[in-house]
Amino acid sequence: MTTLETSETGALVGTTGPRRSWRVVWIYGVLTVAAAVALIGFSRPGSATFGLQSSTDLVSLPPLVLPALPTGVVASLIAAACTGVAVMLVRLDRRQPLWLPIVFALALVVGLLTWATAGSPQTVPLPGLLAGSLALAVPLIFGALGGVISERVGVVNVAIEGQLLAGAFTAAVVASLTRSLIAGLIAAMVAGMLVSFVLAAFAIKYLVDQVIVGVVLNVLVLGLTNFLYSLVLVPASATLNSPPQFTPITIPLLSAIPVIGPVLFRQTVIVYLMYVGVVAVTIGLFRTKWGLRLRAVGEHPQAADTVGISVGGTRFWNVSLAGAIAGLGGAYLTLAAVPSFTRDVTSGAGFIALAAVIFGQWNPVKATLAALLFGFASNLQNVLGIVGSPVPPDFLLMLPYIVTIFAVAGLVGHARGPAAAGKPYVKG
Amino acid sequence: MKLELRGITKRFGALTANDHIDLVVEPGEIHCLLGENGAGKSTLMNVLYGLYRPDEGEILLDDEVQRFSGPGDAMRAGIGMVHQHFMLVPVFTVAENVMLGHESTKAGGRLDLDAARATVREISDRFGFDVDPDARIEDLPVGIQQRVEIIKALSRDAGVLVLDEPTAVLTPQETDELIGIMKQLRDGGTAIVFISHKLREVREVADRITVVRLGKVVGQALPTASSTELASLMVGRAVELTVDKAPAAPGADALVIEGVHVYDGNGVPVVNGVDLTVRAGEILAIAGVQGNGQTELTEAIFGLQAEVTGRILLHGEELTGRTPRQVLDAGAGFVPEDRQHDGLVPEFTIAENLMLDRSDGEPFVRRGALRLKRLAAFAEERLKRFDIRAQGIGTPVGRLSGGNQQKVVLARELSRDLRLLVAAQPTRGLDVGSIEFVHQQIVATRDAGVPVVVVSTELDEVVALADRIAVMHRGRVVGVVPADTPRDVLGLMMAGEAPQAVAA
Amino acid sequence: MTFREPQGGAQETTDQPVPVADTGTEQAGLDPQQDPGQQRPEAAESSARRVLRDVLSGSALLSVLAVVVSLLIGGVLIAVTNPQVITASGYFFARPGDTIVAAVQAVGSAYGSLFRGGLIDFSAVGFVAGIQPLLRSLGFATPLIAAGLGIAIGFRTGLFNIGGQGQILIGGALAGWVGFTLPLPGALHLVAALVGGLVGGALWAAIPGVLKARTGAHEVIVTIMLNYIAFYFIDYLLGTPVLQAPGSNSPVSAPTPTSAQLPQLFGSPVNLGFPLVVLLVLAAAYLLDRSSLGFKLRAVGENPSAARTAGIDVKRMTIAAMVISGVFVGFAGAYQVLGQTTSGFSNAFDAGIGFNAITVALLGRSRPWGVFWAGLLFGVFQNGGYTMQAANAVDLNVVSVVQSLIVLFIAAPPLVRAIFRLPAPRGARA
Amino acid sequence: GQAPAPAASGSGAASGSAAATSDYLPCIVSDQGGFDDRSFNQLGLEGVKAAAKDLGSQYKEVQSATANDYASNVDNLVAQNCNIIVASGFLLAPAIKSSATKSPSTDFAMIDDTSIDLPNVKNVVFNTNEAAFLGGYAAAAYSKTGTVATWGGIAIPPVTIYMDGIAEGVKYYNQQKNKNVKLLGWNADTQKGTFVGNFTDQNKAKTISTNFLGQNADVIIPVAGSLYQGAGAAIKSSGKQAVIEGVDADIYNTDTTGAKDLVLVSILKNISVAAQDVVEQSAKEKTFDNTQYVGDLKNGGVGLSSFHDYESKLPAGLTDELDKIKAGIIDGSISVSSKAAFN
Ligand SMILES: Nc1ncnc2c1ncn2[C@@H]1O[C@H](COP(=O)(O)OP(=O)(O)OP(=O)(O)O)[C@@H](O)[C@H]1O
Ligand SMILES: Nc1ncnc2c1ncn2[C@@H]1O[C@H](COP(=O)(O)OP(=O)(O)OP(=O)(O)O)[C@@H](O)[C@H]1O
Ligand SMILES: [Mg+2]
Ligand SMILES: [Mg+2]
Repeated sequence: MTTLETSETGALVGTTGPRRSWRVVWIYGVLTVAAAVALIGFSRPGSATFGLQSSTDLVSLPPLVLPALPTGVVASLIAAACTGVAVMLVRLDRRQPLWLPIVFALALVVGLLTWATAGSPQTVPLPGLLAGSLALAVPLIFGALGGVISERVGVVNVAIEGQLLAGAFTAAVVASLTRSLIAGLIAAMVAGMLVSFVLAAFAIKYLVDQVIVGVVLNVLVLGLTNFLYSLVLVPASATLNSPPQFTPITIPLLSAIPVIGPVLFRQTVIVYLMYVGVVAVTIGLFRTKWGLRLRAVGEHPQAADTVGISVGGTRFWNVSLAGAIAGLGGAYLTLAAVPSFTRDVTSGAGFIALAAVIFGQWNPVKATLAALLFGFASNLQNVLGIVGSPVPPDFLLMLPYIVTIFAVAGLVGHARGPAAAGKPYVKG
Repeated sequence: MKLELRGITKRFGALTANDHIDLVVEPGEIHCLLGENGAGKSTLMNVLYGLYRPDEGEILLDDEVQRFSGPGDAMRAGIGMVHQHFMLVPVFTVAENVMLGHESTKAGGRLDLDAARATVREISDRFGFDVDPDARIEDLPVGIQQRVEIIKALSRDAGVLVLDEPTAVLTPQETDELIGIMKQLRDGGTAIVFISHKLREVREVADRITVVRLGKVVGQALPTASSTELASLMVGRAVELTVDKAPAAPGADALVIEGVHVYDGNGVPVVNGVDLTVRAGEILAIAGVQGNGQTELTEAIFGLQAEVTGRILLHGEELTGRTPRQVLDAGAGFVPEDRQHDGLVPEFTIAENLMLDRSDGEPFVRRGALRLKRLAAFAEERLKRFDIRAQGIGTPVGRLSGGNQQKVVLARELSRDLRLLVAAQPTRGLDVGSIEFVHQQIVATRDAGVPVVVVSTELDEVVALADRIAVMHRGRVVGVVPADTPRDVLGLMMAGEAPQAVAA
Repeated sequence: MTFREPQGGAQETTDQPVPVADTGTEQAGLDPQQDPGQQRPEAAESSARRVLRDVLSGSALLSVLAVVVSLLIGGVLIAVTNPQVITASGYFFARPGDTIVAAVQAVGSAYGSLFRGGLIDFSAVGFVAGIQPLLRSLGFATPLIAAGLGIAIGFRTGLFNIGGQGQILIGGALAGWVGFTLPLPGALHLVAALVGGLVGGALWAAIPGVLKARTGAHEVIVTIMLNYIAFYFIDYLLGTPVLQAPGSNSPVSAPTPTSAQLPQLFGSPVNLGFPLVVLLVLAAAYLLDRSSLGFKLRAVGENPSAARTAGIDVKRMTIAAMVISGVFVGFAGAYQVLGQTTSGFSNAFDAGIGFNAITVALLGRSRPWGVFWAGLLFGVFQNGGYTMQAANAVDLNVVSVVQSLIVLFIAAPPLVRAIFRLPAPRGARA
Repeated sequence: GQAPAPAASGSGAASGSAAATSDYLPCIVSDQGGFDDRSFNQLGLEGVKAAAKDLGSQYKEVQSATANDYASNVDNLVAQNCNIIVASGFLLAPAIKSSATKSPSTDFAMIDDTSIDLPNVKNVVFNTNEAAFLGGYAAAAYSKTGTVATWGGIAIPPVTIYMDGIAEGVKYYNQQKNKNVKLLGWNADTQKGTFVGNFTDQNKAKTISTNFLGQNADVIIPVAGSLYQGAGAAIKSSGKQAVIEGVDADIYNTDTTGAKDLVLVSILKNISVAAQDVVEQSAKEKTFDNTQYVGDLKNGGVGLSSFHDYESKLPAGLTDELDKIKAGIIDGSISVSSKAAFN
């Protein structure tokens, strides 16, 4: 017994059984074995070519040619090594560092890509793969930022889809009418905010279950935009649904960084706004008075109330802000991606964003990473389809969703949200 | 600062929680409010603090009438309050909690955490607290959390300080320290309103005492009044303050705990090799400062801890590795420490809560179906026998007062054929009348030949109930001593000194 | 110790001075027990006034008014997009009356069609013919009720099952597959297909349940993802001989064999699905209110840690709740294939029921009979909407707008009271 | 003005002309894509409208939002005493089948499906692969990079039949010219390719197109209704010299989103013409003729649109070659095939 006391934190290794979860290790193990079987056991002949250069790069990089079998072996070995490290860390009772799943995932992705495209005459354009991932992630990230703010202040936001859709619709109409992109952006924010107002008013003033309001708002906005699209926009699309479009702006030095430079820094204003948004929300939430109060209200509204913070007001305005941010995500769809609104143009992005919020553990940076992971998996599916993969399209289309489930079940596990999220606050 | 309340009336629907209450607290005075559960003390303080708007009456500070539209106004006017239920954000650090609501900022609205840390340190030093400004609240023991609440109130230079049952969760030492601080503040000219159910400390600290019953002031008393006098003034009848119990007639060893370790999520041992034996028909009280492994030990008995090693035997039957269900089925009854969190489902009715741990088979379930009539009859009987004050068995438990909630838990646990009873903090936050009742029930259980474990941080309770006392410190049993061990010895043991060393 | 009559307020509180109502679902919905009045003697009020006051603040009236407000707002949408109204508004300032008349006519006749198509057709000859629309509405209500019950059971256990779509798809497809491939005799065929549907829904719902219990993965994420996976999976199967109609090259299944179809009752538009769903309501009510399992599910939903302390296996209950939820939702899937789209289904036969069921469950306050009435209401609107579209050229989306507004307004009685300047219920807290 | 054009509002459902001279009532029901899909639903509606105008009759349109709506929408149109109901899309086939069985006096035109064999149902299908063959050939001929691409909304026969035709057209070009133009996004042998997974996600459509542009494709043929806008946007933001081909309608004429100048040509599926013909024919003739209509190059049911702005930029002789191929397909000397084709 005395020996057991010697260490405060972790010397009791192995003597009394496991205390940390082996779940991560299991996931690593299963994936490693699966990868080894596929990449080595069912190895395909030939090699895969990865393009590192996007057409407008200044420096030219030769494409990377990876032979399938050796790459499969190396990828499997790296995956096995990661699994080994994970086992060791669990036995040593240490925290799993963030780089481990990243290295692991990279090895698997490279292995998978090489396997799937081996022998294909097509090159896998890495910058294109990444740029597409980002493009698919942008509305998700805006939606997730809105979700994080809203839930952090204690209002469960199931209405992200509605906020995105309202933003997309309004941005298209207002920008078409005014011929001004800025007006479109502002209108999208206002529209997202209006959806939020309803959420906030019903949830905060009338104490209606926040999930009800969120679910219903999605239906309401979808119905309204469909209705207005058919009856108002389609007949007058030249005036009401032909907005100008944001053009990418190249940032001089940064965009010259190989591979990721053009991906990140040859983007439209909305995407730059998104970078700013992620940084600002992160700093704001954790470093400023605004964030402190916001989080206090979401964690313990009574405590906030007793120090003179207006719970209702804080919730109301921050939920509105969340709507405005999500609205920008909608504007991306109709002002940057494609210059027009079409029926249900969000196609469920809001729900994926909601998943990213939870997956990202209510942290803006992690939620952004979750959205990027989703975007990457989606675009990986696209690219695999393009370079010709042996998998039926329907199964490729499932890829991002399956990846998300694996990630959530395997790596994130139980996530604790803001303590008071979803609970209406009633003062005595 | 002088505080005066004039004719404060506060109604909740048909109920008048405060009925024309007058109260004057002079600067440099500690004024105690006494009253049974639900008398209206907290309500009055919430009115004072701007949380509730009074229906009638006015609040005066230094003879000026105040208009509070919210706690913000009250704080600005110089009122500080330590709430009955801590108002701290668990995931924030001490400094963040202290600065919340009056944050100092640097350029760009960024928090000036250094300033907040300095404030925390400055107040800590002034009163000899040992509080790390960067510790997260949820990692701190309640005693320290209590200090954070006080620091929070003081950081705003409160001229009137309200302490609503601040000692309910403190150890004797911590209570003594708090009393010292209150006296320090009083001597500095602060007007203090102090609410407590513990007559001993009220008499020790009060300059004046006001007793409230049924929302009305029923009398003033001086600290020189005896506990018995105060108690009967509060409740309106004579109260037995000491537990009337015959000497124990212990039988065979019933609960045997051998070399038990409990590890937390990080693999740190929180119970560290505990050996204990409880005999049938005896009460073993486990004393100790909150957070020294008592909670985990009781949870380990009931299969509620994930990582337990060692052996726990009940009448020779192995309990380790069993599920909570199996332990309950083995005849163990459990009064958990946090009744609202672990003991009750607040949204459920009294009746439903009374069958909560017998949701699987007889008597309330047959072939998968609830037997509601039988449950109703049972609940009615329990309601009467345990004197649970409620509209009926269909009342949601969340609407009951704390004392009545506790009675529901007891009524449930004591209605089975017990072979073991474990009661953790059975009277936390209860008034003297309720305490009397709960203690009687526990003693009656012992007298029926059941081995009883009572975990309490309350020395009064430990001394009143125990046949033997085990003191825990840092996950270990410091020693097992007879019930008549002097308080100061117990106090030292709670601080970790072995009994021989103490005796020597 | 004193005893004071506990107050039956709308919010339950713990013993904190600042109460927090934490089950929002309790706040809203079609429950007759809403806003229980409090027993404060109101000596000053005359009894007649009191009765009036009770009626005006009653929840039945509020629900009706909520529907009225929503229809009014929907009416605005109908009016402003009606060609006659637009024409008339062209000369609004010359003859404003025309615009108003046109608007009233447009909205009136649209809602006339809604009523005629969804509830009762007074122009039809005879009672039986008159209630045909209502009977047809029951057909649309059936899957909404079944799936709504499933979602509601999830809610009561503290789980948010957004996966109705996937569970309907998998359940329905399995029901269909059993129907196509197991040529059982007589009623057995139908029973087997139905069971297939329930099993399919249960299996698909079990995945998030098991993942949540084993790994803590949030059911909201997992169910959303499984919706997409189910959709693409069924899409894939519809392109293979497993589900695709033989000889067809469209991703549409063969018709459901007649013996596996839910039979029509007495030649009416109602099929066996409706009585079955009534049984499901009874089953759900029994489960939640009368059974030991339901008791444990609710305990876990309200306070998992107390449930655990009381010996209830929270993880098992989580899985059980999802599986049971999936069984109910799976019935909706089976109904779609065996009773609704019996002439062959495509990959979208879930028809949005998975999502609408969430609204239905919420509107019904997660109480079985509440869900029943909410589902019925939605069925009537949906069915009436078709007639409104065919007869009055009103876009179907108006119906979904009106439906969502109804949910919002019913959920917020104070708002409806404010709109109609109704008195607050007696004894409500100031 | 005069007859307040009902569809001036583009309404989800409208009834036509107040000044009706014929009491024949043609109706149309959309599938879940809705009438503003810039694709077959829209074309079907246009056909019905045109027929109604010719006949001097009213018409009715109802739109479906989910699969649950089909049967009710159809039944409601029957109840509105429609004489003929045009069903837009194979998804409606099951509903039409049961409704047509129940109401033998109502006639139906079932577009894109051949599964129903009833006296009052006329199947209207299109061998779009014949026209797509031309489109594929034109794309291959136009491409300067030697790479062309196609992608679809969802892998359903009305979509993949285009992709099959395109693949054959490209292959034919390579054979004829001894070139090696690559087609990305569809493999006719394995029937595997690139799909968005729905018909609504413009952002994904754009990303997919960007990927193809990254593979140097300079002709993109999106087979996904209004999602062609995503392809157009991808080309514009890439700044590359690439073009798109439209499908179903001539999107050069229908586009309002600024993608017009990118439209090389459109592969036409003349649903509107077919729908109009079927309606008018059945209105004029006393007996309903249920013989299947197969739109192909020969009867003009499918075809290639004009090259509009690109007329002048085409490789020399392309239009003649296309004419020759068209004749070859019509007379059978060039054989086309698709797993999704009818006949
Ligand atoms: N928010 C509320 N709504 C309705 N009634 C309330 C509310 N808060 C308190 N009450 C009523 O006011 C009475 C006084 O409650 P209060 O909390 O002030 O008692 P207390 O004297 O502080 O009791 P304790 O000693 O247990 O803290 C209670 O009996 C209760 O009925
Ligand atoms: N929101 C409420 N609505 C109706 N009655 C309530 C409400 N809150 C409390 N009560 C009633 O108030 C009485 C006392 O409640 P209170 O919360 O003040 O308990 P308490 O005596 O202070 O308990 P504790 O000492 O544990 O704090 C009980 O009779 C309870 O039924
Ligand atoms: Mg109190
Ligand atoms: Mg109290």
